[in-house]
Amino acid sequence: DEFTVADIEVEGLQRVSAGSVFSSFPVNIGQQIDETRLASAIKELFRSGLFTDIEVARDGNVLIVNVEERPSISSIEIEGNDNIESDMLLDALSDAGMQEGEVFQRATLERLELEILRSYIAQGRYNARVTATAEPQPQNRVAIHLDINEGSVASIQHINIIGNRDFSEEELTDLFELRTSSWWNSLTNKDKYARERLSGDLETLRSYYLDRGYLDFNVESSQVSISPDKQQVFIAISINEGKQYTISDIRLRGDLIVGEEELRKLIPVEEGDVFSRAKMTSISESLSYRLGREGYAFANVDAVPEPDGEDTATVTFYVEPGKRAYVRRINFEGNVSTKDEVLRQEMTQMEGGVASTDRIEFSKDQLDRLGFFQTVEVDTVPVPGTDDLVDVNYSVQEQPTGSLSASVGFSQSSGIILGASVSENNFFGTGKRASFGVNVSDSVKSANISYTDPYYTVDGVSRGFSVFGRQTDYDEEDISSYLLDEYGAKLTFGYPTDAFTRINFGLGVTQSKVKDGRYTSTEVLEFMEEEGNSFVNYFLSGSWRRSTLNRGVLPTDGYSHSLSLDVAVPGSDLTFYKTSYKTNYYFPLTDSQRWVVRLRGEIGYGDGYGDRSRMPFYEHYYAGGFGSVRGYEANSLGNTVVSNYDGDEDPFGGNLLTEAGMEFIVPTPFAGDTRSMRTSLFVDAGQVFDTDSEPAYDPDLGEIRAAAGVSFQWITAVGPLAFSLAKPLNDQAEDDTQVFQFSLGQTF
Amino acid sequence: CASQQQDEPEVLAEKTYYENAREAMNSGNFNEAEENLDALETYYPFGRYAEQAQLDLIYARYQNMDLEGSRAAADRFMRLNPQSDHLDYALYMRGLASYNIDLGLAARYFPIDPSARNPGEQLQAFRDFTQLLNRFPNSDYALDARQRMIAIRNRMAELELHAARYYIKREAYLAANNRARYVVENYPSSPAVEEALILLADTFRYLELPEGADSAIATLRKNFPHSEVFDADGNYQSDRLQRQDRSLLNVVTFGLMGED
Amino acid sequence: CSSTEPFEQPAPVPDIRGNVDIDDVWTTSIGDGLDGELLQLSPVYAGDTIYAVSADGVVASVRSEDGDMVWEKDLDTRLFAGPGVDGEHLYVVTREAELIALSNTDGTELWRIELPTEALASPQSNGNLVAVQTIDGRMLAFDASNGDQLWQYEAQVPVLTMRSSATPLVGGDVVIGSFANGRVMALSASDGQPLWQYQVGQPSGRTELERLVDIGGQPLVLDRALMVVGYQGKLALIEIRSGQEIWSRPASSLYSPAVGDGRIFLSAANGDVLALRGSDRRELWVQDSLSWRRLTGPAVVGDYLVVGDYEGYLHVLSAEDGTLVGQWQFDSDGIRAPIRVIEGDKLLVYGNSGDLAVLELQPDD
Amino acid sequence: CAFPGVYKINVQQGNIVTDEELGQLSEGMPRSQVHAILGTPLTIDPIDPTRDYYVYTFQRRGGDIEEQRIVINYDDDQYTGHEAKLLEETPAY
Repeated sequence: DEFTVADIEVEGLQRVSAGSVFSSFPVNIGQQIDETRLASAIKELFRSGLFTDIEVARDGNVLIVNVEERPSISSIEIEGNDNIESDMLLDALSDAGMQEGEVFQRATLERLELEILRSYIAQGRYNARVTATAEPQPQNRVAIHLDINEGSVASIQHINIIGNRDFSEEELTDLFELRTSSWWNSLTNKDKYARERLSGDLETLRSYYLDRGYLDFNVESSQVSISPDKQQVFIAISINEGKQYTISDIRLRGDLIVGEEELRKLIPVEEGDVFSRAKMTSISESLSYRLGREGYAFANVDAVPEPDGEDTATVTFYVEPGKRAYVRRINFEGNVSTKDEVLRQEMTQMEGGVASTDRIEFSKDQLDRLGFFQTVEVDTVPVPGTDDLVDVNYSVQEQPTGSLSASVGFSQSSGIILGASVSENNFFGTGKRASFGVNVSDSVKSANISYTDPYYTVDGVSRGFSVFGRQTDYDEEDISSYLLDEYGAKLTFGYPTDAFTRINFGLGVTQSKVKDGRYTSTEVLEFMEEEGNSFVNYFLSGSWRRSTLNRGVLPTDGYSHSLSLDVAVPGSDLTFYKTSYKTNYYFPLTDSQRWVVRLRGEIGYGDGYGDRSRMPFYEHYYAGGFGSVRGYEANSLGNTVVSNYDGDEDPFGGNLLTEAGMEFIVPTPFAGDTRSMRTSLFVDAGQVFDTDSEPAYDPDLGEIRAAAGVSFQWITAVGPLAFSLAKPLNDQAEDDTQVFQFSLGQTF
Repeated sequence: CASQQQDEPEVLAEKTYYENAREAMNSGNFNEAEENLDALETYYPFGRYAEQAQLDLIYARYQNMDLEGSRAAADRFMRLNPQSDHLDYALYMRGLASYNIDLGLAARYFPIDPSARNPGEQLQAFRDFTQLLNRFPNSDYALDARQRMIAIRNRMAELELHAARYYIKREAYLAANNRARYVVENYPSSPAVEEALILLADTFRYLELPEGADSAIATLRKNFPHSEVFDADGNYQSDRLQRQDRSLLNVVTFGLMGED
Repeated sequence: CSSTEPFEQPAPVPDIRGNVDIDDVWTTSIGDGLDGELLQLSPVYAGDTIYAVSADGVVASVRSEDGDMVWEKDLDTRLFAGPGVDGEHLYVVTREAELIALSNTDGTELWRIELPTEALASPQSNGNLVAVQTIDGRMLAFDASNGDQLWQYEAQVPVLTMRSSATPLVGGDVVIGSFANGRVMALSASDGQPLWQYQVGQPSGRTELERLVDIGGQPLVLDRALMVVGYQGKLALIEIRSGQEIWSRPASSLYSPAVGDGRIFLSAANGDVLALRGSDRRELWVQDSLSWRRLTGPAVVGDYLVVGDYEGYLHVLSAEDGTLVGQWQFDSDGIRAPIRVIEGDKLLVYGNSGDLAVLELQPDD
Repeated sequence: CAFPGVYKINVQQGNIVTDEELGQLSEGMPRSQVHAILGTPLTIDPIDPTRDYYVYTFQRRGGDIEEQRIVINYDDDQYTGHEAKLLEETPAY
């Protein structure tokens, strides 16, 4: 019997708002409804999942909807779980909609019991038990209680490989992730059986054989059996090795684009070599990479071995270049403070040009070499609706690129020391380098400002200047005791001569004034008698730098050489020159590049020319301390001079610097795979000599000081932070050693 | 094993938390406000003040510069109160939080042109405001939301121009042409269109596609008659593509000597 | 709160006021016994000689009467299954899955062939056909004289199975195998074609563990019928000719049942020893004080019942009411090989440490 | 600027279209098939739908920019003919 609905009343609501009832109850006021429409409306309301029971009654033309809300979850308690953390379980619960405050559904509870049980089985905990109960609570709420008994884990008693003739069982089981039970294996849970790990190991076994020419290798069966007390698991793997194949012929099929002769150069194997799937895959990759350079970004090369003799096989590389691809847009993501142009100017791949895979890859390395980004990822994405256009998306994660240091100190000899310096390699995200520093104390006043624009022209011609002034009393920095005031300015330029090499040159003028003080040593006094105390020198400097380091900050691969020459040109008061050669080599030991060996070396030599026989002492090289030989005080190595006043010895440096170091870089413990930290074990060695010293100069290699230790570096927002603990190896009595050293703001 | 009885902090009445929060909000002490609102959430999740508390939490966190927290609070509010009539406020606040999340410290105090950098979370802000305008066209936050959307879109258009100008410097004129055309096609009402049309015209001319150039100039003349590229008698003069070729001397002496 | 330690905890050894002593007739030892690979290698009684092997490769033949060594040979290879004995030969299977036939008079090797994978059940031979069942559900038959393969039958078994496999039965023209998929199958000895099959256990449950239905014990031959029992399955009597079920009742055991004057005895997987009336399989008594002590199958001697456990205790129960009447720790390494009743009233026991003995019960009333 | 020996990269723009590919075009061919053979045109003239421009430019080491232009004419979206001024070689990098 039909009737028009005058009004709708809803009863039994506690938590759910009336609005949500109306929005899912398809009946409104003034509407004609009958039994069947009412029933379907109720069914609709049920589907909202909010209610356990719905009754509809009629009072005249008023529809009374009496609902009983599904209980909501008041609390979730989990007990007995050690191997799966509670919050992982809680996440699983919340994903399935079981969260405090949410609606409770019995069906999801059972499904969850099964899911948790299955994750335990995956961990090899076969006899685990999971029971979930829901206790009703006041105000129509329910407390969920998950009672878990994880049972014990079946540990592997033996892995028995049957049918292995050419390789020993140890050799094969060593490849496996699963290991037989032993105390050290149980520490790493390696001896716990889990089905995924077994299938992973079988796959490793297959590729081990395929990489050694066993084309017909096959795993006949892998049977797992468990002891009645479910504590021990036995694995039996029966394999059929088949014959070891060698290559009888190599063929190239398909559209080779750059010609067979060019591609053959990239195939290092020849007839008679043992077939290896790994080598074939890497050859295919290098072939398609070569085609990628011609724009065939979608190229695909498959190596297909066909047995053609007793134990020989021909390998055919099927080359499908696909269509030549063009880049529509290059997009950058994540450069929230670095300007778009700073990234785009590193791109050798152009928009609207042929997509060349190695240019796209090279551009990614260039972004890494800037040192502005912790991570750089590149992704070539086809443009929907076209079959030959791609967008190249670089996503970067910015990292601090500057260092900020301010120091307030006090020392008896020079009173209050105030110092502040700001240097930023990516000045306000413009890619330009700028630094500004000032240092004021009773005896030392210095200021410097420098600015370099690495991309004055679009091809990377750089231009920069620096101005500095310093009035110092060297007492502070523990260098031989005399006063040196210096003022100067420098212009620097540089440009690339190829993808990895740059030439820089600069011209500058420096006015230096040496003043003696109470502590001045005899050598300084002699120098001042000979040369006077105030000099104006005009400098011409040049350097050649080649670097393939893969990252600007904390590199892990590649090498760098730099050769530099600074000459005080004729017309300067003191005509001298300083030349130095510096090199760095990084050898990553693993693909993840978290274990790396670094070698570094530096040689510096300075001398006078024309009517000067020596270089001025204040331009001497020094060694010791951070960035040189750790474990010895800063600048303390080399011969010393005696101050006339109190007779203590001060380092005097020298005109010949030799320095070398070896570092073994290891993953930073507990820090995961972060790229802004570095821990390494190192050996440093170095010394400065004075070739013009009065007693006949005899360079005694024994003089070279060395130290070994461990260092930790961290790129922070305030600047690169570094600690090192070093043990001097051959220090003499008079050396000033320093086991713990710390530096802020100096990357090396 | 005995069920551990942690010492529950002494729980206040629902009303007191709410009043403390309200007072703190009015006096601008948003930290205290946030604490009270959090307490209200945990102890009285379904109390009378639940909805209002969740709403105030969004604002308190925004004022405390905890933009991530403010966004999360807005999401939570929208999930728990699908039918509330303050939804437009929550959506607006969510957009506002995303709008300011990436403004670094420097950008606030130094003259940095944000448009040359990636918009970052402002794209999310754009999506939030679009949702707001679609669902609540006459909400009283709609006007401000629309203004911010225009600002975001203009900024994205400016970014395209930065890329186009770089490609001109790089002498990759086809890339510059495509970037300029992208602006004209996707951001027709942004101020960047004027410069885009000029670049479009110059690059079409360079690529010897006169029709493309003429149509760009025609559109320019129609929309920006007083553009500085039109000389006195209306002819189109532009020097965007002039190649820079400074002499060595000029570069070394910072432009003092040698011809520019 | 819930108990966290595994709930299948073996019960402690019950102390009893036994009145039955267990005396040993003779004891000897075979190599290092069965090491930690959960092997059974149960010895074979062949009338006046007993053949036994150890996991480290020692094969021995001793005199049943006094245990003196007839001959002993060290194959110097790890053994996984055996010994199987027929008229002239003795068969073992090595860890590397090689079936070796030795002469049972002096142990010289006659032939040796490779099996596809591990085998735990002892090879069985009827003199001209040797049947070997591998753990991945294959039954292979070889010519006893030279080891040529005659045929092979492959059953589908689950990936996870129990570490025990029932010894096949080889008759004149039929080979009966019990597989890890819970099926007993009769194969024609001539070509290995299946004649009939009987499903003992039906895999059910949510996890691989709950779905285990292996058959661990060798079916018991009772003139024209076979009594079989499976893990988490049934105890059933089926006709040898057709595999038709005569009767069955739910049961779960990894060892063969035993029968004695109208009664059926069973050591269940959970450590209970129970007796059923033969006529209607009604439960007569249950001895549950040895729960989870991983008991061997029961051996019926007179009106007593003997089972071994994982700590090497021999427990004597009264067949009448199941009360524990005797107890002796025979081999602290445990007893896993089924206990054989020989010469009517003597027990052949082979401990895990390699102790081999013939014992007899001395009721002192 | 004029530093001696500054390393400049080659700048390539536009579609590489060879004489052989042009040879495959035939009267009445739909525009989509022309694009399948020559590739998607990278320069789009928004106004004139009756033409496709396949422009290719190459600047070697910052020197002068060589250009190759091909105009494909369509009548109601069907290929009618083309004008082409081809360079001898059109390198990709």
